[in-house]
Amino acid sequence: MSGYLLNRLGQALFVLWAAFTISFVLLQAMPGDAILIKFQNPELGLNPQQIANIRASYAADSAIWVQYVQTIGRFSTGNFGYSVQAGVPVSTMLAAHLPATLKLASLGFVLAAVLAVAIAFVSSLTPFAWLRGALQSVPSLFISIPTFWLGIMLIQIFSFRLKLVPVINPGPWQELILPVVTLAVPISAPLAQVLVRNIDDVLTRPFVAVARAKGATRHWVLWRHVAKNALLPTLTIAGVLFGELIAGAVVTETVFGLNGIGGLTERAVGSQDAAVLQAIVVLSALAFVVINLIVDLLFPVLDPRLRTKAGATA
Amino acid sequence: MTTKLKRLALTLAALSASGFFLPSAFAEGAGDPVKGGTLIYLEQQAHTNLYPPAGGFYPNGGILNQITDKLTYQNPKTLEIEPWIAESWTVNAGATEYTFKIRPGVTFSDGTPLDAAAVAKNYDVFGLGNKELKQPVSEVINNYERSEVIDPLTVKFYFKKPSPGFLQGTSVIGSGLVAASALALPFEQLGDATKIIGSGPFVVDSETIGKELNLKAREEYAWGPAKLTHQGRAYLDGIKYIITGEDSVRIGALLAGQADFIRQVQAYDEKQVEAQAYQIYAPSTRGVNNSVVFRPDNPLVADVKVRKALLHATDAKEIVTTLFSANYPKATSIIASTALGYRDISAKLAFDPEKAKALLDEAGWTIGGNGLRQKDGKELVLMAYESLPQPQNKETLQLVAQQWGKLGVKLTVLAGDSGSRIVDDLDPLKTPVSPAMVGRADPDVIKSQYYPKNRDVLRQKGGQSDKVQSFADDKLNGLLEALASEPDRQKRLAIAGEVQDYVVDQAYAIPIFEEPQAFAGAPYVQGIAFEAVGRPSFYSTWLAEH
Amino acid sequence: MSTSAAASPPVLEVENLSISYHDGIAHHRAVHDVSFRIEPGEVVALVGESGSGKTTTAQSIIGLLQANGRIDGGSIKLNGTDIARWSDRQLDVVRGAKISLVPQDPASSLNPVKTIGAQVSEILRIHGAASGHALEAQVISLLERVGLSEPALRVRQYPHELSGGMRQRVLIAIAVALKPQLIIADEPTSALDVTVQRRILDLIDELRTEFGTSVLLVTHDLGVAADRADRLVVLQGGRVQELGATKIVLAAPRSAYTRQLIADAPSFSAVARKTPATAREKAAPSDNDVVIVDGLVQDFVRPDGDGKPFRAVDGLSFRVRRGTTHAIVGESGSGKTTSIRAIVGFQKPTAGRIEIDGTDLSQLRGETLRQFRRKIQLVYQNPYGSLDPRQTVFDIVAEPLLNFGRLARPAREAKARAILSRVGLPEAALSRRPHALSGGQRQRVAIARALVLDPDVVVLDEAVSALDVTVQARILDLLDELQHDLGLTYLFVSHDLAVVRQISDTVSVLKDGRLVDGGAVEDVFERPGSDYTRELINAIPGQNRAALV
Amino acid sequence: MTTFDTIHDDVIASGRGQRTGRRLSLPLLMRRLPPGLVLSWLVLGIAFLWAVAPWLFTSYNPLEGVGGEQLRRPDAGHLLGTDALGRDLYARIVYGAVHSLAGAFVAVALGLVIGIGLGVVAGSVRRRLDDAIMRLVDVLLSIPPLLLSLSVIILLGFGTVNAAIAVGLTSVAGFARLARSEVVRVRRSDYVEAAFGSGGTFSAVLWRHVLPNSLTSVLGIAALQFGSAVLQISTLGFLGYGAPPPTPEWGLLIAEGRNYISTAWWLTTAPGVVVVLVVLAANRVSQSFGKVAA
Repeated sequence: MSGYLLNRLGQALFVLWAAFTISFVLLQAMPGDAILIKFQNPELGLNPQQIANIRASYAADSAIWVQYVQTIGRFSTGNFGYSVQAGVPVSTMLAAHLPATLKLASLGFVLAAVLAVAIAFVSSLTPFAWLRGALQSVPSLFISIPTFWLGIMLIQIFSFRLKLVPVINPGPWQELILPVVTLAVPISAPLAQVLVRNIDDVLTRPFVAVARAKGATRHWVLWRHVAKNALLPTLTIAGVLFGELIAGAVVTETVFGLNGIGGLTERAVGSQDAAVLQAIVVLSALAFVVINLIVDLLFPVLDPRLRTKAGATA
Repeated sequence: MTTKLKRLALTLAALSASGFFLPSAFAEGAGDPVKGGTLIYLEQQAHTNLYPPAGGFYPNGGILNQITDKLTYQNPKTLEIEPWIAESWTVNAGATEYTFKIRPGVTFSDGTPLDAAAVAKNYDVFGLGNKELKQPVSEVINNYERSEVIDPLTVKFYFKKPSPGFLQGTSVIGSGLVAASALALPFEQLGDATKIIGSGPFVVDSETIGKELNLKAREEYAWGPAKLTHQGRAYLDGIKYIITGEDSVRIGALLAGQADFIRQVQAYDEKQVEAQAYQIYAPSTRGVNNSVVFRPDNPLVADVKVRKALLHATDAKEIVTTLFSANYPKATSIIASTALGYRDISAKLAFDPEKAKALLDEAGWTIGGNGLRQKDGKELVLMAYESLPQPQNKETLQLVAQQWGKLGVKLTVLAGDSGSRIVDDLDPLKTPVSPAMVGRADPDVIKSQYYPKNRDVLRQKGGQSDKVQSFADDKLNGLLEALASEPDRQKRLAIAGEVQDYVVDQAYAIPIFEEPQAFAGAPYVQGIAFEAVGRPSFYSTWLAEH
Repeated sequence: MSTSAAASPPVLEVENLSISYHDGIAHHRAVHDVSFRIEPGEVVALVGESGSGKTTTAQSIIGLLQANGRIDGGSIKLNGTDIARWSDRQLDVVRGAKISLVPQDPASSLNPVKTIGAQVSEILRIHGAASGHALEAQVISLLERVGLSEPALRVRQYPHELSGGMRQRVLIAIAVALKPQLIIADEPTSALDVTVQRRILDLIDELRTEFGTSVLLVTHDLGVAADRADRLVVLQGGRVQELGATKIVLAAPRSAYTRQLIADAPSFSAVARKTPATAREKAAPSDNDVVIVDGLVQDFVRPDGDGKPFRAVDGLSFRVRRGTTHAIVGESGSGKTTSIRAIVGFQKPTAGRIEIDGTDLSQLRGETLRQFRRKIQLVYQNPYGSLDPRQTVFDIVAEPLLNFGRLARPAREAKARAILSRVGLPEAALSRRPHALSGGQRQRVAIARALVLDPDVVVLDEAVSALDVTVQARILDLLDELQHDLGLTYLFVSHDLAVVRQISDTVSVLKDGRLVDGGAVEDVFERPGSDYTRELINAIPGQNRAALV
Repeated sequence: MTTFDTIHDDVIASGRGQRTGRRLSLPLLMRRLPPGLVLSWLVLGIAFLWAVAPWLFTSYNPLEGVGGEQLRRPDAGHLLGTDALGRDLYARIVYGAVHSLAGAFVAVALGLVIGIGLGVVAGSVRRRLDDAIMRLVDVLLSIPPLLLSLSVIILLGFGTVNAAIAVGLTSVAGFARLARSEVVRVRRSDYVEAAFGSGGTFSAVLWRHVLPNSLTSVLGIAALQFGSAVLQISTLGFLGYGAPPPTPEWGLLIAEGRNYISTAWWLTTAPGVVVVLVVLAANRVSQSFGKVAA
């Protein structure tokens, strides 16, 4: 097992490194750079020479590979450098923006999961075909709505028309209601679809018939036999959903003006704030890797078949 | 000396006769001002940097105008320069020496005194910049040489050449006075509002970068502009700036009663705002009009005939009526009719497609097979980036493109990330056309716009861009320098007029409309004031019962 | 209907039962007016081949038809009350308590993520039969009763930790937990090895006699039915072909179909299907041996890495003479499949020598190996899985020729068509895809594909075990013909000794990767060289009847 | 000889038909089409026609505004009203189809081709390269897709095609994983071994058996991806990285219309609804693929 863990850690490190390198290359290849964007500004009226000086003062004029080595060196020591645009250390920016996103993302994910489970199980329990049909088409509808559009509509309807939740200067939890919904809707869709598929699949397995033959009601079978078997495979898409979660966070935070990593990303891309973007990429890559690792380690815990040595009985 | 001052005042007053008055902005509301309350102000963009000369950028100015005071105060109604931190001043005949008497007892919010030394320090930085700290020279100060502290409350500035614009320059947003501690910081750290120590009626309380900024009133504040009816502490307890990028959210929040005051109200939203008895404020920016400028270094638009043709092909009226409202008057010169030194040259700006066609034919551009004008193998296809800060600029450019299209000239409206945008914008070959505007209530504004060492919108050789091959217009630059240094008022205004004629004769720019800064406020928000160039001042603002 | 007129009312009485399935367009009748009854303590066998409607009938009795199934008519009387149209709610009380089910496939019939204990106790809890410590004790005693070792341990184990036989015992424990009046055993042993099968059937018999439960035994294996059932109901195409006391039906079958079934059931036909050469020479080694396996060893590294490798085949040696059939017999895990995969060259053996028609496999690499494949061909157990669902029958058969593309297109087609008709496929089938064929037809296609390259040796891996007996019989006939006409050598892998006895000349019996017995079929069957072989032979179902004839 | 086979023939074949909805013959499929699916195809069909022959659907010019006609409410003259420049919204949606659909198509095609390429190689070759490719895929997955596409757009410059490429790249990893798992599944099947057994060369088997059998479900997902590509492109438009004006790309219409939501709700709602419908249809169709393929 430990050997396996080491191997996985090795892979994780590789992924981090590769993600870092790719993003570094992308950022270097972009036209213009943070310094130009910030200082080539009519209000400042700096001439090319002055800008060149500034660039030098950021050590952004040395050879690419030198910068690469320096940056990777800094990152490995946890020093993410200085944001050109905001003029503050990246670490402080991340520290300032992370909590909001964590709150949003975790709540969003929970709500998504709840939605998905509700849709899947209600639709497979209901005796009415029409309700089943309706419920099962909900996920498709959910993925078909542009997130930002949903967000704007929610604001218009619930905040401005119905005046239910303020979006400007709301309470700490009020401010999360609409964003969380906005984020959860698109995430819940794939979850629900996978769940529905798995449930249908598990329902055809012989052990379900056996359970029914014991005299178990459909509810009993669904909760005590189908549920766990159907939920297990959905774990595997957790890693993929994470990406969706981030994309969703960017859009949601932009629409609602939340001060999270998503919004930060959006602004940082706009101003090509390399240091910030690099940090964000590495951060999310790390999260991605960790999540997948957790999922992999979780499987044996949840699925007895993976616990004992495989092929015990051929 | 004093006579000179009088004359100046008179001319200003005369000018402002044509000037425009804000609808109800100064009517001190219903009943007596109420103290207290926090104003919720929705900004479209986050501030970038609070180095005072960077105040030209509206989000920056909107904050600086509350937390800093200036030497002088330009009365938005009369455009007259009135005392503020400076109780009085004298200017020598050559406009090369300015002496200011500083009001006693003024302190920065960190307790340090705002005295002659502090003022001198500020202007040395604004006038000369600071290489080590990367602090650039202020665009409103020309020919600055040095300062001299005569006594604790008297400071004198010397100029290499006449700098008649300087007095007005001391009143503008870019000349806010800050404590030495702020000036000691390198430029990039001035993005942190909490580090900006001013003497203004409000002080920065807390800040969430990119999201929110809280100002609180400064209790001991007692040095507002002398001639204002309101004196002493600001009525408001504080101001909450919330960055709300989405237009629809800003306007919606205001009308839903979630916000008190917002910036950037699009023309198309004005109707419904007023429909609900909310107030639209559209102070003129009194500067260079919202226009389209050419980069003559690009061979396609090097020929004045082509530029003239395009000028006459542009129907500013259609643009204004289609996209904008009464708050956006059609341009009658390259600067606003409310601006100092304005000259009405609308005759030269007439929309005349026939003439345009003729000019293009004359210039040798003939309609080709695909309906585009061609000349020795080249097609007349121009590119321009939209300018995000300008109201509905994307739509404006699309309309211009439509109008030019009728002549067989293609204008491609580019969209791009800020990186490519800036890089391409420096290269006349990539962006032969560019939208442009700048606000400032002094003829110098024309210089800021066109002078190679300033904004250099025409992209001249030796200016902002090293990509320029050859183009340079010495006549224009000469005029601009004269404009910046002509001590005599009349002569100076005459030069201002001359420049306007010249720019339009050369068709360097196609002025479209006079750009206001559009704000909207809830009915109960009273006493909103604007400095001469349309940045709000909340010093006298109060919130009526609601 | 029934011959025995019983005083007490029958436990189950099915009358004119008709069931149909809806396939999205229309209803298709799967069961037509089926009627039979089960007296208390009686074992009735529903015998039939795939598609005979036997499983559908059984499902309808316990009220677990598929969602698209529907009872069109008739009645299902349990102790006189008709439950055919009861709602789920009503049936929930009956299921498990009065009628219970022993399912077909123990591997997938237990919830993989719940402990054995939980799944056994579940039925007791559902019907509130026991709780707390009593419950636990009862579960353990049940497991003990069905002959599971260390029941206390089993309770905490998960299905995958048990062997197939043990799982089936667990399922039986669940079925008998509430001493129901009727147990429906749906092919309870068809997925198990013969020896296990026998023990399981014995267990069911025991419990039946102990609890006086009646059993409805659903099976395709006439042999099993003959051994275990008091009365037979022979189904075909959803209709009852014959019904009566087992002995009578078997002794004097009235319907042609039943006769056919009996004739085709390997376990009944004492006569060998083929005309064997005399045992002596077959066993003796000679230069004419086309397959020579010598000390074959096959190791596998365990998936979880640690520990020493797992030895699947351990020193297997045998020789097969040209034109004869050699059978490799063994139960699951005996290493028979592993060894033949090595023989056809899909695996490099860990040790030992394999020689096919004079070529030593160990020498072969890449292209030479590919060329070698012309000599020896494999026919798989599952004809569905071994045919590409996207290819037409013709393409499938023509492909090998394409691989060794010497023949021109027309020649290729001609050959393919020839071989297809040779294996008895109608012209119409050529353009069909596998899913449109029956199991028998698919296996014929597979055989055609194997033969089209004129190999010397054909390896048949359980090639007929997935088929219905009647179909199986036809295929065996075909194989026999082909061997005669083409002088093929067969390597016949099977767990079914009855079949092996019919068709093979020589045989090797494997257990846990070792050769425990071998030689000419007669010798091995008459004078088994090991207890294991003996056990295997005794386990062959249908011997009562065989004895009876 | 084959009497009994043939007796069971139909029973089994049809039986398979009813229990697992396995690959049905075409006529059967046609009769079986549920209305929802028909509707979906209809939607996609119309969208496609818009893309190929927009002029058949509207007489208005999508790029030329009419002065004084701006921000008209939907009415008989302008089915969906007009935008700030007085351009007919319906016309812009119709003419925008080609941009959006082409964009989505390019995106999916790109992801599909590269993804399947990687996946098939990974799934069919021996372990080293397989591992390498899958690590690469992990890396792709680990970079937030939106961030990736934004930087790609910045690199390539703005425009429908570039946006499509940017979006397509983000789907590569997913396709690669799916393709690989499918290939691995198929490779384990008897018929592939049988193909080798009958002397098939690696490439021949790959081409004849592995690819056709493993790609069905991948294509099913592709249809799904098509929908989300439209959405992702529109999201780019929202973030200000969409096609340059006056391209009437759907995503851009939604994104730009949103500013008028409190004055002219239809500007963002109408294209929004169109996108939702098209994406819904795409999903529905992809599901039906899934069923047929399963």
